[in-house]
Amino acid sequence: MCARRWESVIPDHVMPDHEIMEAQLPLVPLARIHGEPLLVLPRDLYIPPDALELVLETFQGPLDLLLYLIRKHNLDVLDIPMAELTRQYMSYIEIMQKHRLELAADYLLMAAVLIEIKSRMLLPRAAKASDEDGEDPRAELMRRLLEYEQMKLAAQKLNELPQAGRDFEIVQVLIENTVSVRLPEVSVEDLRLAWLGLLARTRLNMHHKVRREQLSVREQMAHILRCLQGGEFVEFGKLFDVESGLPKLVVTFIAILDLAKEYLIEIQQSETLGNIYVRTSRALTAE
Amino acid sequence: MSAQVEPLPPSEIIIFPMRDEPLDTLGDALDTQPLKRIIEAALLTASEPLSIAELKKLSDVPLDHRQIETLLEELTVDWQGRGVELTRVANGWRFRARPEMQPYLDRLNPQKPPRYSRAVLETLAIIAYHQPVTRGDIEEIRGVAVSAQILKTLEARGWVEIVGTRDTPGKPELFATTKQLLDDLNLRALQELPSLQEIGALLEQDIAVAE
Amino acid sequence: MSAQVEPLPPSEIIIFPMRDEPLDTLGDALDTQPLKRIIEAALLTASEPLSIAELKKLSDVPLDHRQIETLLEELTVDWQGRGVELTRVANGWRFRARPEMQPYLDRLNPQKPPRYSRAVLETLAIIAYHQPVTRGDIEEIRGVAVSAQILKTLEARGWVEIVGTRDTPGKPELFATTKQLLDDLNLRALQELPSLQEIGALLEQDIAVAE
Repeated sequence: MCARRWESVIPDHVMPDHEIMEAQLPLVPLARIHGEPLLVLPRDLYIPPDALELVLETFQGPLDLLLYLIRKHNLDVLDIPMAELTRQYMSYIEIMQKHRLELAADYLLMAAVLIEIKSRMLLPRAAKASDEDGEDPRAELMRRLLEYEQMKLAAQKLNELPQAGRDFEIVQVLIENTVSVRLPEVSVEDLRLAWLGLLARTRLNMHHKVRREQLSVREQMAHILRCLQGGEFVEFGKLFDVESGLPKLVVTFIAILDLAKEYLIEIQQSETLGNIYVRTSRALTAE
Repeated sequence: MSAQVEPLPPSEIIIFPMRDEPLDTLGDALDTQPLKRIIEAALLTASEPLSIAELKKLSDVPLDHRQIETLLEELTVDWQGRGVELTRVANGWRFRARPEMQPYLDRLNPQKPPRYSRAVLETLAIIAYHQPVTRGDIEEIRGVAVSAQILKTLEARGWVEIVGTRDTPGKPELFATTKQLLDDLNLRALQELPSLQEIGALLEQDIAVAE
Repeated sequence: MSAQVEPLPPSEIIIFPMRDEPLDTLGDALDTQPLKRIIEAALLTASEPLSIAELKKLSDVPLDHRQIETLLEELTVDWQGRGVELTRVANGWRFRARPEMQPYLDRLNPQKPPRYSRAVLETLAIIAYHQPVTRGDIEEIRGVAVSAQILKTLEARGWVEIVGTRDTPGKPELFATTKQLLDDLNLRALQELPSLQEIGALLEQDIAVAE
């Protein structure tokens, strides 16, 4: 009664892994041998050598091979004729070895298990045995075959579920990043921390005795350089903003002297008591 | 100085009830239409499914679970008869093209995600139905060694993850499936996978007959 | 057994003219509504803009450029007043979120505002406190090379500018901070920056505490 069911599931056994999906469809060639589609499974062990290799390589392991044999020979998974199954299994192992297919140790281990079960079945069963002794030696094998069979079918079912990207597409509409380009923000605190980091690294604090006033001199130095950016001589007096108050005038004067000291500007006076002119050194070098 | 875009009040984006509309037609109920459009835009642009908790963040006023769900149900209806539908999956809600659209969409994008070998699929099935399992458990069921590559393939796809170790010698890692797997299969929960009873019904029958 | 979905004729997906509708209302014109839905689904799922040539592939019957364009114009109108719009770009058509949606969508993916690297911040601090300085000066203080990229970043931001050159071999350029920086830091003058003495004191304190 199991035979019909087994038969209907056979084809996927012989398919290369990547074609499992197609294997489910009727009339899709199981394989191509010399360009000819192979539509039906070989009925017995006589299989064209190329196809055989294909068949043998696609077994997922000894359990898979055993299930195949059970179905192929209409054996009952719950009442396995061990002698017959072991004979079939061993003949496959021989063929695999003959074709120098890589035989995983798992296959040989299973062969040992089969022979062991077979031999235990030959022993007369004790009439009144304990539960353990009385258990069918095939029980464990049956349990494993059924469990594997179930997962094999589950794998097929999973693969049949519609899958994102394969059987349906996910909607994803663009959000343009250009809509708002975010620039990093910097705070005074960031600058303070950056400086702190510098100090910690270089121990600059040992050498720099920078006073608050000096920062305004520095700022004024940059300001003067900006004023001179045209490259033309600018009258000395024009660099001073008379209305900004005495402290600022002093700072400006110190800034001009510092700039001259650092060779950033050139100061010229063509005649005694004549007008003093200032220009950037860059203008000088450009000449 | 910053290029930040000020959030426009929703009323400026979407048609709002007219000013001269009698107030009582609005009643106490919030006008949720602008929010519905915002939720729609969020779901259309999201790269992952959005949960109701996330969707709540889109509202300027606090809304409860039920109100968001009502809007999602309305959206589902709005999209009926279109090529795209709003669906609920494990991680929340998302829009997807209906599977019937696939043959057409395939014409534009012939690239397909990888098809997995039987070894990978069987490993996935064992993890899905027996989780959490160790590599040893999987090998026991399949009857063969499971290569590290197979598990890596499933992990890389985001379908399987390590959820812990078993407290036995060697502390083997325990594998389980992810919500991502359910999302990719458009499912809400593991229970929506084909049931083992369904798959195993015939096998059990066998056992019953044999006994 | 297979998960392949047979392409449904579009008529089964979308409302088709009723059978008893008089034939002449259809006239010679093709009923393009099912195709419109397919195009919509394709545009919503595409990761790149789709050209009219590509969109043509979606139709089972050959259509001309103009017919596709008409459908795209119809779709544009259909999507008016929504959070997402159909737009034409250089290499085709695509849906995108309306800019007004951005503030809402940002709530779902709060992007951390980008930060400048320590190298950039230190360079800026050195220019602010020691201006005018050359790249060489900055390198001396930082103790490492300063890439041109760092200075370009600060110049592009409008925070730093070249104010001259130093009259030494190589004529190195002198960098200073701009008024823009003061504005962006909400300062009236550089003197409002924390004084170096204060900062130094803080550090010595730290060291004292640490020791």
